[in-house]
Amino acid sequence: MWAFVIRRLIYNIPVFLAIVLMVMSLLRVRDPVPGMMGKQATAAAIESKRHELGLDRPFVEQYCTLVQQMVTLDFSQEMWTQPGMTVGEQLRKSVPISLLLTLPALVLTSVISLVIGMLSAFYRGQWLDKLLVFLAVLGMSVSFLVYIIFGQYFGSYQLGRLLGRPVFSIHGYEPGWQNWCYYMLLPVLISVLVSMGYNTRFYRAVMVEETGRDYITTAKSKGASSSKIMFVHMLRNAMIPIITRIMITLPLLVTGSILLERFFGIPGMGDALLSAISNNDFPVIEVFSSIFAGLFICSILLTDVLYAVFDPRVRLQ
Amino acid sequence: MFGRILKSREAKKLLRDKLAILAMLVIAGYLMVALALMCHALSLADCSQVVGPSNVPGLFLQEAPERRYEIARTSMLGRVRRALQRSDPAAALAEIQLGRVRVTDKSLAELQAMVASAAALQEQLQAVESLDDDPDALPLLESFERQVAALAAPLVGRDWWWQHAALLLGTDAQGRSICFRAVYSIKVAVQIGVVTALVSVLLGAVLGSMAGYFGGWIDHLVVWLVTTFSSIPNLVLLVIIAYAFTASDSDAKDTLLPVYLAFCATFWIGTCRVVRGETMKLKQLEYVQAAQTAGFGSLRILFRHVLPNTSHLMLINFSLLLIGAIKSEVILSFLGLGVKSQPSWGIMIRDAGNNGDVMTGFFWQIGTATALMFVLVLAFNILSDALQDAFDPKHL
Amino acid sequence: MIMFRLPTLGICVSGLVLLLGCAPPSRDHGEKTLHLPIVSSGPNSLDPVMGSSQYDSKACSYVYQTLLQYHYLRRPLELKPLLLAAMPQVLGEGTIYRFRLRDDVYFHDDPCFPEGRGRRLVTEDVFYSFKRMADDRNQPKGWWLLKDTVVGLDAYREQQNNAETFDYDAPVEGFRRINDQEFEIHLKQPLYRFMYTLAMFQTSVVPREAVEFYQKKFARHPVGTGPFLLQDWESGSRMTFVRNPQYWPEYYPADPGLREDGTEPYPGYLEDRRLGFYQDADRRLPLVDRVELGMYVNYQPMWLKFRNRELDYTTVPAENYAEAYIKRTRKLRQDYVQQGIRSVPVPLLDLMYYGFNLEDPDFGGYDQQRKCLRQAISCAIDWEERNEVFYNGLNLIYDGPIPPSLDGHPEGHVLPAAYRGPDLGRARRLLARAGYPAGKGLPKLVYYTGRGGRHPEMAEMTKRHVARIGVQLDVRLVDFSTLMDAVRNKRAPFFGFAWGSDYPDAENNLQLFYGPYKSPGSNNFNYDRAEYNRLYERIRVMSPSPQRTELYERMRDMVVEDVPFIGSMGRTRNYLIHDRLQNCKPVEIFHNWTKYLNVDKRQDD
Amino acid sequence: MNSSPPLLDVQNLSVGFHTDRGDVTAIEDVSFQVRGGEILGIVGESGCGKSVTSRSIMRLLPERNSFIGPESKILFGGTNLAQAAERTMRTIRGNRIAMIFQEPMTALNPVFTIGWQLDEALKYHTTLKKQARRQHAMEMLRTVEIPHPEQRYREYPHQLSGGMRQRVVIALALCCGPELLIADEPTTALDVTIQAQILRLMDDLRKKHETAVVLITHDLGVIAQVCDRVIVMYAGQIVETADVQTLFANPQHPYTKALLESIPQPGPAHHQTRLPTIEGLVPSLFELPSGCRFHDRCSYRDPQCVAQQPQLSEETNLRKVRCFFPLS
Repeated sequence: MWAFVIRRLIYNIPVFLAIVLMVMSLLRVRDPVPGMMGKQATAAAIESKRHELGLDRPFVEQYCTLVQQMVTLDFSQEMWTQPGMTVGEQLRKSVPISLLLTLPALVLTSVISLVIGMLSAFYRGQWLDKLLVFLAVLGMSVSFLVYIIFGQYFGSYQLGRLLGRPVFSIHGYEPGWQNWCYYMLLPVLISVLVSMGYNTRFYRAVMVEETGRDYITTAKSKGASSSKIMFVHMLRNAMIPIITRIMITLPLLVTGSILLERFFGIPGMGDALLSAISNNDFPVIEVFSSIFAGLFICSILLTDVLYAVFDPRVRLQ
Repeated sequence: MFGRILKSREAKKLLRDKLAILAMLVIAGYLMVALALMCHALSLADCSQVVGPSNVPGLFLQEAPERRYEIARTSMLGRVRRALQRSDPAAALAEIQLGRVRVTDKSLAELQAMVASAAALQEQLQAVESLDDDPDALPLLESFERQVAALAAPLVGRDWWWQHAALLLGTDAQGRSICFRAVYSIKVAVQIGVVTALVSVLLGAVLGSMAGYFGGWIDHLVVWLVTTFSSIPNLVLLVIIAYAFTASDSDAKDTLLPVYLAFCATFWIGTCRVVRGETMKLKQLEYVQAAQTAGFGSLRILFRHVLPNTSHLMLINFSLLLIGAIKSEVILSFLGLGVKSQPSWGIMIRDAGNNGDVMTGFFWQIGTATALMFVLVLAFNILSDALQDAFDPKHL
Repeated sequence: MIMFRLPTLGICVSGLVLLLGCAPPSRDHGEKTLHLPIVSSGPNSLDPVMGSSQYDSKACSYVYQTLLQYHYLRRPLELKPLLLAAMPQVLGEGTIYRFRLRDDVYFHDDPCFPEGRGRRLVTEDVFYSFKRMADDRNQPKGWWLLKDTVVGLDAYREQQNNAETFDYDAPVEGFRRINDQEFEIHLKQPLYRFMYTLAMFQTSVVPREAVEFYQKKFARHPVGTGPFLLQDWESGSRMTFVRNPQYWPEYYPADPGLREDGTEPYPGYLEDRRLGFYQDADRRLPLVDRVELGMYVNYQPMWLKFRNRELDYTTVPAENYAEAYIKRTRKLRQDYVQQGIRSVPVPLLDLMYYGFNLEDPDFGGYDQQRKCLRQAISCAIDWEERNEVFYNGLNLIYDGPIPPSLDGHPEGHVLPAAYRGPDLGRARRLLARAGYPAGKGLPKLVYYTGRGGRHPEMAEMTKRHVARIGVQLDVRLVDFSTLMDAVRNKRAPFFGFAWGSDYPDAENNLQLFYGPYKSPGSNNFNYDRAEYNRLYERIRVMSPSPQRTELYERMRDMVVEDVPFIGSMGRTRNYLIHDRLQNCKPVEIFHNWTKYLNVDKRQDD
Repeated sequence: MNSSPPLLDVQNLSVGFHTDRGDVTAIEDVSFQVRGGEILGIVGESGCGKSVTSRSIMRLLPERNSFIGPESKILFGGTNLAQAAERTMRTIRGNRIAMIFQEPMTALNPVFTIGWQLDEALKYHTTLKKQARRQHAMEMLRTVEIPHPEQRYREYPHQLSGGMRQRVVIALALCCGPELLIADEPTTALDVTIQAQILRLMDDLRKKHETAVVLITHDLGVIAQVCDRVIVMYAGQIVETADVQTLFANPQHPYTKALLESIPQPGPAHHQTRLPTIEGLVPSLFELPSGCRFHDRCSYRDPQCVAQQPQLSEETNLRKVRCFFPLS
């Protein structure tokens, strides 16, 4: 297996290099320096700034430097818009916060929509199934933005007024486990709600696919109960599409949280990235997207490894 | 190709699904509207024209007295009054136009008198503590409204219809017609959706089928591209591309190009993957191998035999990508990177969010945009479901 | 069915538990805590020389202090000493300023000092802080404040920036040390605005030890003399400040009492008394233990939090005006009043305008034809509608570049000679005189404006306004950096901007049209008239007087006639204040007033 | 033959399906009995309702789109399986009635080991301890003649050959010692050599355990090899039933006769002539012909056959035929 992992990692090196290249060249389309310098800057000051930021060096050289930094996991570059703060510090601050938002969202989404998907598959063709599918399609057809705007208004503001005490934070974030519920639960729920439609339908389809298989009949003829069949036989068999799904949802969750973090004032990765983009903070954009990409590559790799764990037929080579 | 599709078993299956038919009708309706808009049935100017006071509720609903006062004050009275103070009042009066409503055709002196008496009423109203809580002030308010209304020339014929259509769903904070803007957004949405979905599907299908058919280094290259592009989270890539191409000065003009670019760059991946898989399956089939042994050129086989047989996948992906494009447009526009100087649903939702419409309980703008988008996306969702069902051999 | 009961039940129960378990964390721990908002993503740096925006100013004012400050309660604004023992003595016909520092001011305790104990403030610190503004390596945004002001400083800057290292020990001719507490600054000319400069946060005093100890990190490790210490900073979302336990003895302004003749010592004194602004008179500052400064990019959350009593005050976004106020009477709604919310309108020294690039081949220039063209466009712009639609009609529209309450502001806000719109008839005539009847033959006017906030909507309105006389506007919505870039490179023929006065003197606005300050300087219009430049050089060195006001008016009228800009609109910012917050008299020109604020713990739920 | 009460007594079994195009009846009025130790063969072309019959005995048809007629009875040891609660069915399935499926490749769950799958059945129906269950399962594997059971026990289905897998399926079916074994085309998917082995194995096991077997197949050769009694089904109905020798010697229904004729016979005599086939196709359940369901393919057709439906004759208990003009 290790040989497989290493081979895959080597295979992904050009992918990673290309991503860094792509992000970098996209960022070099325009010059960020004059905007950063404020109203009174002189041309000479702009030039010296450009020199200080290393933007006047040849592109290849900049590229090599960045790749070298990424490979050595050296995040000590200074942020452009937050003097005195390195990209690494920003990462250390925002990554755990993002994870606190996205991981519970991922777990909740997967569990809930899997259960609903199974329920729907089990009652396939009956009113419950039709209702659930209909709701899922309805849910999918509303913009994410609308969920957030209304979620914040009704979920935190109106609900708080209704109960006479704040239930969910409207905006802001405070570290600490005891505060998680107050600050994170609502964004997590919104995120769950948004991705529920897609996931439910997907899991339903997966489960429906499995219900038609012969081994189900075998299991039934052995005297297995429906729940045993559902949760032991079918679930285990459906694991591959489910894992794939969850892994594919991972980066989606990161991006989904951009808007959530922005709206709810949660200083996570998405928020940091968005501010970096609007402030031309290139080091942050470059490092963050490279890290996203790296994570994605790893998650794909992990998917393959998990396949082998869950399906004895899959052999890593 | 389409004729064959129509006669196929799948098409028949699809046509049996009443919901799918309904969805197709809805989509066709939207497309017709978009087409009509491209033929300038409703111009951009109509959408940016002030047709009434700001935040007027739709369906001609009556508001609370305070709001009624505000609507009456800002609609005609203020404009006429200011016009009368200008260097050339007659000319200034002639300029006033609220949608199709113009100032009534009276002499300057008469108008002055009318404004004066309305102003007197306004002063009386001004003295009332709260119009909402004071029922005695209502008659006063009503006569004020009447006087203000008298400043406008009555509408007849087409103008009447036009003005009522404009006010059907109320106005936004600038007093522009929500109805017109939302309808105009259909064009933008359809344009973005169709262009990006079409380009992405074609790009994805061509690359995918080539990769699947030829294998070898082409396959490696395409797979590598796919991995590369899918390794950056969708929205991040979207934002970076839109950002890079939006504000570079030469492209800063009003163009959807950055949006197209950003969407196409991220959307082709899914189609490519699916088509590649399907092509690899098709390649093993007898008829393709027969064509190969018959000595047909590779490209000919690819484009005549393989690609058309992935058309169902392309169709399904097309409708899925269309949904994706429409929904992503909203998010990009919200972030200020999407559509610029045209109305779009994203812009409307953004405006509603920025303007605090939601907080003040004025849901007409966000509601209209969401509803129109919802119906279109729902229709596409149902259609793509139906398509998937129809092309699923296991389905009864 | 049974099979699903367990998981579903589990989810329901855990959901309920979570929901009930949700409680806002209590952070106050019996301390007096302020919860204040900033309507932006906040400052990027807490190094005062790097700052320029009012948000930088707000944040820096907690930690750093300037030599002078404004009197908190008195209006019109009045300067008074902060780090100084007394107001500076002005000698030598206004060119020599003599200062004496307080001898009880200590820097924050910080590891950068020996044994971590804050050192006493001395003369060298002031000179060092001023010299930092000359050091290009610090990317100072406030150099223009000292440029061409102090004897020898410009030459020092030139010399040191070109040298290998910037030598802070090298002497500057204009900085004369007398002893640890006393010094003089010699100016090239008797610049009246120098006093205001000393109250601007860019000139805050920083200790050299901290800068050298933290180097680049200094931007995030502020060490100053201010009433608060930075405890925690989540970029873009929150800053927490705590009381500086070693804060030097500064006291809340004393109650002056009525004058002997029974009149107010300053306008609004009785109102201030009524509002209880003097109940903490003479108390040691600061009055609270903690300040939580939240940053809000979107209005909705800030507004909702204020409504939930989670913020002590908020500014009222124009969009929410109608929710809080009855627009008709401009009074706060009854339910707000009953909740003890107080409304304070704060007029800003504000100039919102459209600017032309006078070096543009089509729209620039000073000949009659071009002037008519710009005048025509000016007459087409409907400020009233913009005010009504975007600002609930609360803003003040005035002619000329001088904001209200300053010398040179026109009476009744109106200048008969101004080309104030909407006056379409006049606009069309002017356009015809410019040689473009109904806009025929006129190239598209390219308009640069910001992309954020409601700028896109405003741009659409502008487009509509000028379209009425046949001028085609080509709107370019760009981000701020591109906007700055386009203006500075003279690429933007027409652009939308706002200028907030740095200090309450019209000189600050008039310098915007001074020829030598052309792009990339502050003169974005590239307006360059010999006559105007001569007048500006004269008023620079004048102190307030009727003669100066007369010159202001002459300059103003020149600008109005040439139309390098179309203006103006001054904003009013409405503050809503919960009654638990005491001593709050909001003001926008200076920002160090958090130290005066107090909270009523009894009302603190 | 035997006067003891039958183990399984199916009376008037009708099963239908709900489909998009309305309800259809898949089998109609099927009655038969199985006694202990007996092998009953059910034969017919594909789509004639053999599998539906077997699955409705086990109640394995999907409940949401199938239904059993109200007058149907499936009596098994005194219980009417047609009406039994799902709970009751679970105690019977795998325990007292077991089933062997056609596709050994897919009938086993691919993600669990052979051992796990055997163990699962034992877990449901016995109170044996873990170690004992393992012993028993190993025993079963040995019984179905799987070499190296220790190793196979730990392996996954995909590591086994088709024949091996079918043996595992049989072991699975037999491991709880069922009274009735339903084998639905157990050998169709296998090579001829393996087929013979499997059939021999089943026959041995039946003798050893006294198990009754219902063997469903379309292969008359298989029937001839192992069955005691045969039911011939056509389009959802029983058309003929007899003991195996009688049927092969003297088919009475034209369909049975046609079926028998279509078996290739070894020997040089037949080399020249073409093998007879039955004209036409099995009718679709949606478009059943009027009268006798076989009439449009029958070479002995009579107007009566078109007009009227023949009933199953009540000749003796052991021999019945559904034809107006039975052959003799």
